[in-house]
Amino acid sequence: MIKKIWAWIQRFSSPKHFYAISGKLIPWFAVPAFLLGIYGLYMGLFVAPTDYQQGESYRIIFIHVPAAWMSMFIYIVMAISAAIGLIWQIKLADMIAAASAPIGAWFTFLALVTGSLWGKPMWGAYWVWDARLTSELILLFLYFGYMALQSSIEDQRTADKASGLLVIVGVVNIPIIHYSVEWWNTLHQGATVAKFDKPSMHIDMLIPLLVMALAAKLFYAAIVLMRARNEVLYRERNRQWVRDLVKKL
Amino acid sequence: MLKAFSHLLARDLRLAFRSRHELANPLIFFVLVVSLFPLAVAPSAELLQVMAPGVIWVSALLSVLLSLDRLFKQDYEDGSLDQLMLSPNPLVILVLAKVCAHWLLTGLPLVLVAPLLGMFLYVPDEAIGVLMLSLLLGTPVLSLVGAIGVSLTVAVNRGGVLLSLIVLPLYIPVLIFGANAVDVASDGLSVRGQLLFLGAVLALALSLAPLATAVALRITASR
Amino acid sequence: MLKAFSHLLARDLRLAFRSRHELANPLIFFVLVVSLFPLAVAPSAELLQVMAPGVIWVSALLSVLLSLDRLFKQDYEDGSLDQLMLSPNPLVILVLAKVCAHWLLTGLPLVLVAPLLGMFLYVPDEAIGVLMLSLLLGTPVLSLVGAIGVSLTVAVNRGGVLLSLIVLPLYIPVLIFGANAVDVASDGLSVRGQLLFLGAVLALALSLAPLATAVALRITASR
Amino acid sequence: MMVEADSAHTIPLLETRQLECVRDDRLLFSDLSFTLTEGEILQIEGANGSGKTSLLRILCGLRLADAGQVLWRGEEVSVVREDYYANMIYIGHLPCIKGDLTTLENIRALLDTRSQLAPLDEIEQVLALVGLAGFDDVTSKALSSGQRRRILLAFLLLAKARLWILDEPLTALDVEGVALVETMLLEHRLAGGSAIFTTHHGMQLPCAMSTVTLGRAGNQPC
Amino acid sequence: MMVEADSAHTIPLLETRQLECVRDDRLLFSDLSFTLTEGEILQIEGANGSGKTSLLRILCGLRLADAGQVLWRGEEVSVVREDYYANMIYIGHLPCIKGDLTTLENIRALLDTRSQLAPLDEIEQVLALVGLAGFDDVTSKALSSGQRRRILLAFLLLAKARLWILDEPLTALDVEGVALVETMLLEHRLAGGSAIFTTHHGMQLPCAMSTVTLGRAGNQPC
Amino acid sequence: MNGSEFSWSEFFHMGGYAVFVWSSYGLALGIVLVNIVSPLIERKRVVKRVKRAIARDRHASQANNS
Ligand code: HEM
Ligand SMILES: Nc1ncnc2c1ncn2[C@@H]1O[C@H](COP(=O)(O)OP(=O)(O)OP(=O)(O)O)[C@@H](O)[C@H]1O
Ligand SMILES: Nc1ncnc2c1ncn2[C@@H]1O[C@H](COP(=O)(O)OP(=O)(O)OP(=O)(O)O)[C@@H](O)[C@H]1O
Ligand SMILES: [Mg+2]
Ligand SMILES: [Mg+2]
Repeated sequence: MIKKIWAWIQRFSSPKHFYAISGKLIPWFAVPAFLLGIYGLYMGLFVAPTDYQQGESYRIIFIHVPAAWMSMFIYIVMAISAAIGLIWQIKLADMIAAASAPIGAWFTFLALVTGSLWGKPMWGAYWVWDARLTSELILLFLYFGYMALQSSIEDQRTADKASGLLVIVGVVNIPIIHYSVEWWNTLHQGATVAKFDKPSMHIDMLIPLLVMALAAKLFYAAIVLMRARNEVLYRERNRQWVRDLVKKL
Repeated sequence: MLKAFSHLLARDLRLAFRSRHELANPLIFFVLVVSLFPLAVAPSAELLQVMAPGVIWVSALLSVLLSLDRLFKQDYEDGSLDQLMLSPNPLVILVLAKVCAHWLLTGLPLVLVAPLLGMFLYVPDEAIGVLMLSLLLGTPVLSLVGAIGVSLTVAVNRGGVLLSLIVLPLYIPVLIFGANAVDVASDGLSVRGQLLFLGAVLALALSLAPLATAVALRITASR
Repeated sequence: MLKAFSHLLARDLRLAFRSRHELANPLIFFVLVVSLFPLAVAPSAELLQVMAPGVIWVSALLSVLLSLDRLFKQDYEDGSLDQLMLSPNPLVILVLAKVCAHWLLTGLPLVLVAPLLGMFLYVPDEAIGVLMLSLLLGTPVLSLVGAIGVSLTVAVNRGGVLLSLIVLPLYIPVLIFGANAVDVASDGLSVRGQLLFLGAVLALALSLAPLATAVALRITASR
Repeated sequence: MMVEADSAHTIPLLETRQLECVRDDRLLFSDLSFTLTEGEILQIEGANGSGKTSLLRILCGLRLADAGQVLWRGEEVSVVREDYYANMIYIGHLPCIKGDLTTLENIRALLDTRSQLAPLDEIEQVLALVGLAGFDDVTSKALSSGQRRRILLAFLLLAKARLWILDEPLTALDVEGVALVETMLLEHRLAGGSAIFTTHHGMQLPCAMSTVTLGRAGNQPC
Repeated sequence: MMVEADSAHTIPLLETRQLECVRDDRLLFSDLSFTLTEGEILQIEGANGSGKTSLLRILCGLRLADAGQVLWRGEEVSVVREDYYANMIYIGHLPCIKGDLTTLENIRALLDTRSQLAPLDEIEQVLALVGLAGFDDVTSKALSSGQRRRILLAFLLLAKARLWILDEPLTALDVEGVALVETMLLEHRLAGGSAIFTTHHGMQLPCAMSTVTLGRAGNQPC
Repeated sequence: MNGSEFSWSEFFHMGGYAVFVWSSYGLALGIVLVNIVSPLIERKRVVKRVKRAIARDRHASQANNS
């Protein structure tokens, strides 16, 4: 039984097979992502009520929070696929990790900038040295480190394994981002600016937020498949099937 | 196995003592960087006192970072690392020996000289002990985690700054808790929490980092 | 001669652009180190603002220092430096080309990113211009003076910290005047004096440092 | 010797099966299978860039083959790593020498990585043999390129491993040094040891020697 | 050729007078005087550690002799440095190769230091000659040790210097590579060039060749 | 918005936070577009490289045969 599953995994994860299947899968992620995105934007911008404390500025939440969630989610996906690549030597997993990094970095960047833009009206400063903000910045650097290591090691196999190990080690940062708000408070009494007082969120706010978060996940799925397909083409460039395929393009 | 450990440790120490200036260097760098700050900011006692824990900790971190190169780089370039990897002894033990040597040569001197610098920067007497203790718990973590970074970048030439990009983010929790402990101690409050955290991180690093380093070495040093 | 200069400059730039991440590295190091400080000290706006000029200048200095290695070390180790010294062109010109390349790759990016970091650390808007100007005048001096240091230590292996020991003291005047200029500008006062001083130091370094470097290279690289 | 008796069941010391190595899109070799028995000396031949160094590093387990296996006494090398490494010694292109340590300390350090001890007089004896008598307390950075290689020869003799894997052991050696290596190989073989080596400079061994020849690099896109 | 006519007044291309070299308290050589005329090929012989590398570096002006002079066309090398360096090329033990640059860029960079330009097709031609055809856009760190040495041979040919100073030019080269270096030296000589080289591996030149032999190192305490 | 009638100018004004809100949304849109476009460009580049490799290999094998 286990052998069968293993054989199935091996077959599915063969680059050639993946390339064929992913081509068909992409629209199934892209189209719902687009529709949900439109719906979420509509709900968020037109339907959701004005916040009684923050006024209209809170509408940044529909960008900021999904982006922040994605920045962490993608990192975890990378770590898991890197682990799979390291342990079971599945090349596809390494390619997924490599393809995810730029997307994750972009989302992290987006979370940072939208957070800053939200911070100015809320806290009166674009940037404060709060733990969550800082650890998010560190996350951006972890992404950069991964990409830098990946590109500075010539041999592809070595690069994958080495940078994979790095992501796995860097996972310690994720709980820090998540729990930092509490830890920081216990450390610096009174010094905290970021105390998100969240009166149980209005359902009209919550729905667009969740819709946008889902749209972001689907968007990521579509893009990561596109990127992984490029990786496959490049890395398997000496295989006959890629050559046959490219000749037709 | 214990013998392999102690022999390698001895070799690294001997190598360091052979060029004696080299030995003092991380220490001197530490002292120099710390003393840059009073020069660069207006040197008022209160300001320095507030800055002190941060400055000392950042400088310690940088001087460990700068000395990381000597962990594996040279061994990689001259082929000694190949011989280590071809040793019948477990690579983890050998890695641990090298990290130990590194800490004895860089971390420990920093711990010992920190009180002096603390006094220079007006750290209150009751916080000096905590300063030393936090460094004593923190610097081994810096060496251990740094070893992972070095082993990942050992095959990259001119990897100096790549190394810091990889390693600094991982150092930050140690930095925050270490500096904070001193800060809080200066205000006369209890620092049990911070020190426990540092201790826990040390235990974690001690058990996992050598493994990760050994794995990384086998990956990257294949040329 | 001009051709020799530009060719070498082009080679060094090409070499750097070949590994593109390498290019961004001193910059990232700079940003990382600057952002270590707010983590290590209690992050209050007033405190950070007072520390900012010092922190930014010290970090700039350290990131130039760390990147100095790439000036001659690699060339020494792979023998290219021998070929440079056997060039029919005056060594001074070649040294100048290498230093130029180094500044373009490390100093200039720092100057360009400094305003952003200044804002992070609450440097007042009117002082941001002075911050950039002081770095623009100061960082070339760091590269030029650093070159002397590197050429003296090029034959010493694991000279990383020895280098900083030699070079940091020479950097201190630049650091003091650079940081002070920003500090004074934050208070809204005139900084003509400081900037003139930095300019004079730059002129001096530009005319003497390449000579000293060339002489040092002929001495140390004899093996 | 006893094993020879029923040679049908002899397990070779080292065996490769369908090894393949790809570097940078170029297939260096594939389907490379050979065996090495005790007392056998094997030369890897091939032009510059044909993949000799890569092959030796794969044999050592320092590099992963792109396909195929390396077996030590019939078992996968990665499985019996400790036993393999205790009986094998590899000397590559690189010096493995610390310029700051003396000749003696360098040898001791190299032996230490193998957890081997050697009494001082034995080391002295071997140093004299490789032509480094009197250089035992000279720091190695003050040695010429050939003298540094001779330290490795001393290490090789002192380590007493069963299998030698040598990548261009003649590099930088003078005529006398070449003769020394030849003698060393012969005596090693007489003592039942095996060796795999590469060299571009005709080594004259008055004994049976197998060869494996690698093709010219870059010709076969894979 | 014209100079040959009144050879009494011929100024040798390179001349050494009473050179002496001491390293680490050991006198490597002293009172070493020889001359090199145009079209002459000179081999420096000597065992490992006898001081060949040190001598060559002194000849280049990369190292100061402990006593004595090196003259280029009758004038002290340090005085006529520019003229000397424009006509001389030195290739030592070290690669001088940047792993991050391609073969072509490496050659260009090396030529640039001499302010020499070479058209692309000439470079391609020379690359083909030294057996690197098709490797021109491969980054050098992906080359084998012998291939890297061949880049230097290409540089040597392209630089068209009058005097070649080569420290073990055969290192890492295969048989074919050795033959290549021999041909290069012969043709260089036919074109009126001179060369000084060291090697431990018998180089067979079918032409007149002078030799300078250095004594065994470490024998003479000074 | 609920109840009171909808006005576009008020909508774009975002209660005085227009700069912050709209630059956030704008940046998000920009990043989404970059993420869509860059894999497409990358794909073109990869295909071109593979085609070049195919051409080079055909060249090489012809040279070998002749
Ligand atoms: C540069 C500035 C900012 C950064 C880097 C940032 C980062 C993050 C991150 C990483 C999260 C996800 C945390 C998690 O799921 O564990 C998050 C969530 C959130 N952020 Fe921000 N943020 C910033 C500014 C702001 C501001 C100014 C506000 C509003 C005043 C804000 C409100 C929120 C809210 C409401 C959440 C969702 C909370 C939750 O999931 O528990 N953020 N932010
Ligand atoms: N950096 C150094 N410091 C002190 N002594 C040195 C140094 N380098 C070499 N020597 C000594 O100088 C002597 C000659 O070295 P050199 O490298 O010139 O020899 P060589 O003839 O080129 O030998 P080989 O054939 O091994 O290359 C050696 O005996 C060595 O001990
Ligand atoms: N780091 C690397 N990355 C990619 N390719 C490499 C690398 N090192 C070597 N190669 C390629 O692998 C091939 C074999 O190299 P290797 O060093 O194994 O050759 P070799 O037979 O030892 O040659 P030599 O006789 O010159 O030492 C070469 O063609 C080279 O181009
Ligand atoms: Mg080789
Ligand atoms: Mg020599």
